[in-house]
Amino acid sequence: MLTDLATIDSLFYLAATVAVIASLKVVTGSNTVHALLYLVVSLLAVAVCFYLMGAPFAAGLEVIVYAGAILVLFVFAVLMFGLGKDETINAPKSKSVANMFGAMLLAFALLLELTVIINNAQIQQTLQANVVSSKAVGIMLYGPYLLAVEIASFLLLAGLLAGYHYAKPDVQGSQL
Amino acid sequence: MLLASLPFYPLVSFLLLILFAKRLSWRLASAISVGAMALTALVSGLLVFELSNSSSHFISVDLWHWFSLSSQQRMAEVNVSFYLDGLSAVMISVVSGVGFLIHLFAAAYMKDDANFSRFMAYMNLFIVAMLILVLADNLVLLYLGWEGVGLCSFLLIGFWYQEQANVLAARKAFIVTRIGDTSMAIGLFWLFSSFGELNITAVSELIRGVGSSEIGFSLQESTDIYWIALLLLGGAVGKSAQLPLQTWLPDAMAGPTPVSALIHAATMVTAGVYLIARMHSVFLFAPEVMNYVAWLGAITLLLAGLAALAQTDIKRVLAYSTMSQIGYMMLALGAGAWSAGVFHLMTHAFFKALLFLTAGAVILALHHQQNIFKMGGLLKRLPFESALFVVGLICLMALPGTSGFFSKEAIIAELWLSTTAGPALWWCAIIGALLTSIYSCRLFFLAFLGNERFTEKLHIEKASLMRSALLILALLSLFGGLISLDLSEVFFKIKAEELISVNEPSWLHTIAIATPFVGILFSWFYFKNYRVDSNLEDGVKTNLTASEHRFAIFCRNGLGFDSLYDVLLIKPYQLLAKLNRRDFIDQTMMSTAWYVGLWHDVMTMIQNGNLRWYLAAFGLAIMTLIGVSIL
Amino acid sequence: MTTIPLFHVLVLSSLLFAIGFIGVVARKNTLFILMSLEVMLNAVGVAFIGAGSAWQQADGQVMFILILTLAAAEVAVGLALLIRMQKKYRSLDIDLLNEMRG
Amino acid sequence: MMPEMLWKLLEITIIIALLIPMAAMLVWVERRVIGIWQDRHGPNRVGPFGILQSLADLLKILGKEDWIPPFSDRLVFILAPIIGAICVLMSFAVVPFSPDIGVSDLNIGLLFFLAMASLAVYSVVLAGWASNSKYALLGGMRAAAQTVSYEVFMGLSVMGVVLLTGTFNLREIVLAQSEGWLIQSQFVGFFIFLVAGIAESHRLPFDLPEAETELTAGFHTEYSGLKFALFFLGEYLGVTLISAMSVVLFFGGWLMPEPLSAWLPPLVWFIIKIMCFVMFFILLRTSLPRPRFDQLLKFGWMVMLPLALLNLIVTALLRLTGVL
Repeated sequence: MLTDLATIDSLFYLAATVAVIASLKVVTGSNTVHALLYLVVSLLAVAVCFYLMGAPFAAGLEVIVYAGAILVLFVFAVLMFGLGKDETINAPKSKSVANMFGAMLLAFALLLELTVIINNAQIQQTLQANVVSSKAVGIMLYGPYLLAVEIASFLLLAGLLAGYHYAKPDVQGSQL
Repeated sequence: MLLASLPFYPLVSFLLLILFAKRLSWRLASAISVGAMALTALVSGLLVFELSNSSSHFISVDLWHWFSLSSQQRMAEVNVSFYLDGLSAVMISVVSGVGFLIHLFAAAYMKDDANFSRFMAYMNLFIVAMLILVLADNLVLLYLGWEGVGLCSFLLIGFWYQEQANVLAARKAFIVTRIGDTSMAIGLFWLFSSFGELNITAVSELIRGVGSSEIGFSLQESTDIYWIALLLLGGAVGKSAQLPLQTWLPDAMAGPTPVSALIHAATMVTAGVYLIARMHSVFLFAPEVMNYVAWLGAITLLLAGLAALAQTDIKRVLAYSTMSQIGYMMLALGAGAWSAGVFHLMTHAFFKALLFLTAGAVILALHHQQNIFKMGGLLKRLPFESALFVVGLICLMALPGTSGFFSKEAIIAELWLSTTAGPALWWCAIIGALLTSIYSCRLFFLAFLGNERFTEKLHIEKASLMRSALLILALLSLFGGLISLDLSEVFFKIKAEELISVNEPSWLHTIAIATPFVGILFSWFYFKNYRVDSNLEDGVKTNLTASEHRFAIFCRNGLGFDSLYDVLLIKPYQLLAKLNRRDFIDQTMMSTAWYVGLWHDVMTMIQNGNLRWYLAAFGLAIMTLIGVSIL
Repeated sequence: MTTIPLFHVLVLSSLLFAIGFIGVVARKNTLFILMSLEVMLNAVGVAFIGAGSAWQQADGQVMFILILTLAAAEVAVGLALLIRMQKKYRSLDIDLLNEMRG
Repeated sequence: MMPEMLWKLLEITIIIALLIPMAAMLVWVERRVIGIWQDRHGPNRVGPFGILQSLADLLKILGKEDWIPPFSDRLVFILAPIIGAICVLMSFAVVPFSPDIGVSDLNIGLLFFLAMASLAVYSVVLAGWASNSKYALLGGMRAAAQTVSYEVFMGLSVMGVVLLTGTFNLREIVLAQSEGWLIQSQFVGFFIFLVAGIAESHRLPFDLPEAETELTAGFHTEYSGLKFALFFLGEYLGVTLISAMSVVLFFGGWLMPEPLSAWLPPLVWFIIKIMCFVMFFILLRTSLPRPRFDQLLKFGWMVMLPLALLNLIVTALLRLTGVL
């Protein structure tokens, strides 16, 4: 079986690298659908990381909900409403790094600071492959986090209503 | 209790009219206001009757405790309480009686005005303030009424506030009278700090007591009294439009004519006379000030008469005439002829109100034409109004038998022998009377005789309401002199009059009676071209114009007082204000404004509506926060 | 047992977060901004799961589930708004939506 | 350690080697069965009973030009069929074929299956988009809407099974049915799962994304050659997968009641059960008309969702009260 320590570690780092590269491609890409695909790849890589970190349930959710539903929604919207079409018109004229320089500087500073903080915290823990069972998650969800679950459900309801309201065609308008 | 209720009828009417202003119909609004005035007049009549029948010579009522001026309990109390004696009885009968008639007239006169209710409400409020002024038993309450009438005067002069001239006139009246009021307020402070009392009766008794006693006043006290009297005189001068502060009154004629009649002829402007008469105890012990009062009155009398001679506006003639008649009253007061002054106040109220109201009727008939050079020949066209106007004028000129004759002769008679006046002032009064008759004749000739110099068709109002008011006033003017005023109980004499060795010359009375006739005779010939119907000559209308002589223009402009004040006061003040514009405090204020403006600009720049900018700022902020926490 | 230190997981999370941040700030296309937001949310999820795993607590996964619901709602509303925007402006340029400036 | 890994690799290879020909054979089986059902012969020329028909088809497809339309998005166009095939094949990793055979004994096997099913939609959607043709695009969009909708009910319907067995591990789910198949209590869940499964694998009557009467061939209109074969493979593997999952989840997997279980090895029983379901799918194709797209979605959200929720609630209640 694949219980070799080195294998798991290297798998994790591989997945992490894939995730980072794919995310970079998402951010820098100009083709909407390609970017979405890279995003899917990034999410899958993160899901692998989750699995390797001992959270298989979260990994499953990541793939099913994130990659399988939320991003499909993205793709669907892009296809149906032609959202991908205007990139060529409104994208920054120069695709050079200079265009993103300010943001990159900011992000780099942020990253540096975060790393320094995390480093200063002297975290000694290593991840444990012991699976945190989905049962424990469920007990948590319907125990101490019950209120949060209710709020999340309201949030989803709000999202549903808002999505319906904004996306429906104007009744009094000429379209439809 | 009847006394206490007196100011409340117009007050209630005022509140009703102000609250329901435009929702009231003309009929209802006039019924409320005129009804309230009728009630007031009735009640004051009852009160005067009661006073004359009662054994004591005053009625007083204490309504409620207002405040105490002294820190000790129940010391120098200022209460809302009313005090009615002979002097205030005269005043309330004038205020409520003439006020009622003018209300009656005004209800008809202002019928078509859009803000009729507001007008009547102000009029009622004025009556309230005037009654408080007159009935107050202490000087603080009197001052309240004093400022109240000033406020109403301001509101009513500026009643047609859409016209710039009216607003300016209202502002001028307010500011100029404010100077007098300030002086009066200082006088009140001084009075309180010297004598520790503001109740009129108490003050009077205190001063009389000390003054009549063997010891007399100390040097300090007599100086105090001198200054107090002078400061109070300042207040009176402001309110009554006497010499240095007279400039507001002619401009105040911009207000509606009933206002001119009520406030600027019959009642409010005589408040200064009332104040001096009321505080006569103080003045008696300041003979120098009495002398000033007399001279002030005399000079005002002459100058105003001179100015009236050159006016072209019918209401301004009457306004200067009012000024000069109040000069008479001041002269009387200064000469110690208290009763005569107050008597003249009353008769003057009658005939001046009549003159103003009649002039108003004429102006209305001529479609708001006020220039007498554009009138003429109205005797034939408006016989009723002309007759009433003549009645008013002969009273003003003091032809024998009229009310003006009685009061004016009473004044003139006392002048020669008065200790604070004398022959010089007597001659002033005679010359004043001469001037009065000359400008009266000029006015009459110009307006009512000669050829018609107006083109529009006359607008003849036959409102019985107006006419009945005018008729009653005319009767009062003619026969008001028969009312015998005995105010000797009110006015205090220092000591039994010494027999004056010098007897007055025998020709005095003859001259005094003859003077108006001399004036009329003079005018009859001098103003011939005003009088004769020049239409007949060649059938061509010769247009009469006012004299363009420099002196005439100088007189017409109020003897240059306005320009004098402009140079002396307004220009320097404006210069100072201009210089003071960028002083330290202003700069501080402006720097605050600049600072706020600066931040406004910065915030506007930040709020550029660009989402990515916001996000970047957000990220920068987080970065800074984390950076700070690391360091 | 693995020997992956939590530190590395948190660095991965920060890295993803920073990348997402770059995308949100630098991109003009609103669709890309939304996608970058997803990357950022995901980065937070990584941190939660990593911590939960390090301490063997289920709370991390609970938080991740909540983030998931948040993302779902956000995408629903965001995409609907995007469609509206496309209809109105014929473009997805976020800089066009600067009418609310001060 | 190494032999263990080698053995695993061998197992994976054998499974794939069996599955792909099986899927290929299904093409012949389907055509043949439909032919018989419709009172005609079907393919019967190549080999005995035409059994080599699939081989011939394969040769023909391999011999065709692998054309990539110049107006398409090349990368995505190539990627799309691969994604589809991989997703389905990956799903088989968690299917327990028999007590000993099965690639992975994953503790979230059921979730893995659902995850792969939801990823499979990318294949269709991306194919539709990359083709840059309106038929393909419409097919792709239909596939997206249909799959996302029915995925929800599929997930909800199997939750009843998870409730009763208490695990996501498919092997344990099978073992939990030794006392009795879950179809006894979960027939509603099974019905929903079956319908959702048909919709997920775009089989008739729910083949709206490739409805040939409306969209020519839907999302794979522009595809040809090997890539087309991959789609075909994916579809038939999908059918097999849904059948296998139905068997695993509701019909006891390799398990059989006492006397029957001894007659044949478990793997054979499992395959027989799968075959029954495949037959059922094929016959379904021949016998049902195709609904309109809006009817499909309406049916999903109006009927299936409440039904799935009701099933879940009732199961939970019965579980709580100890009936099940």
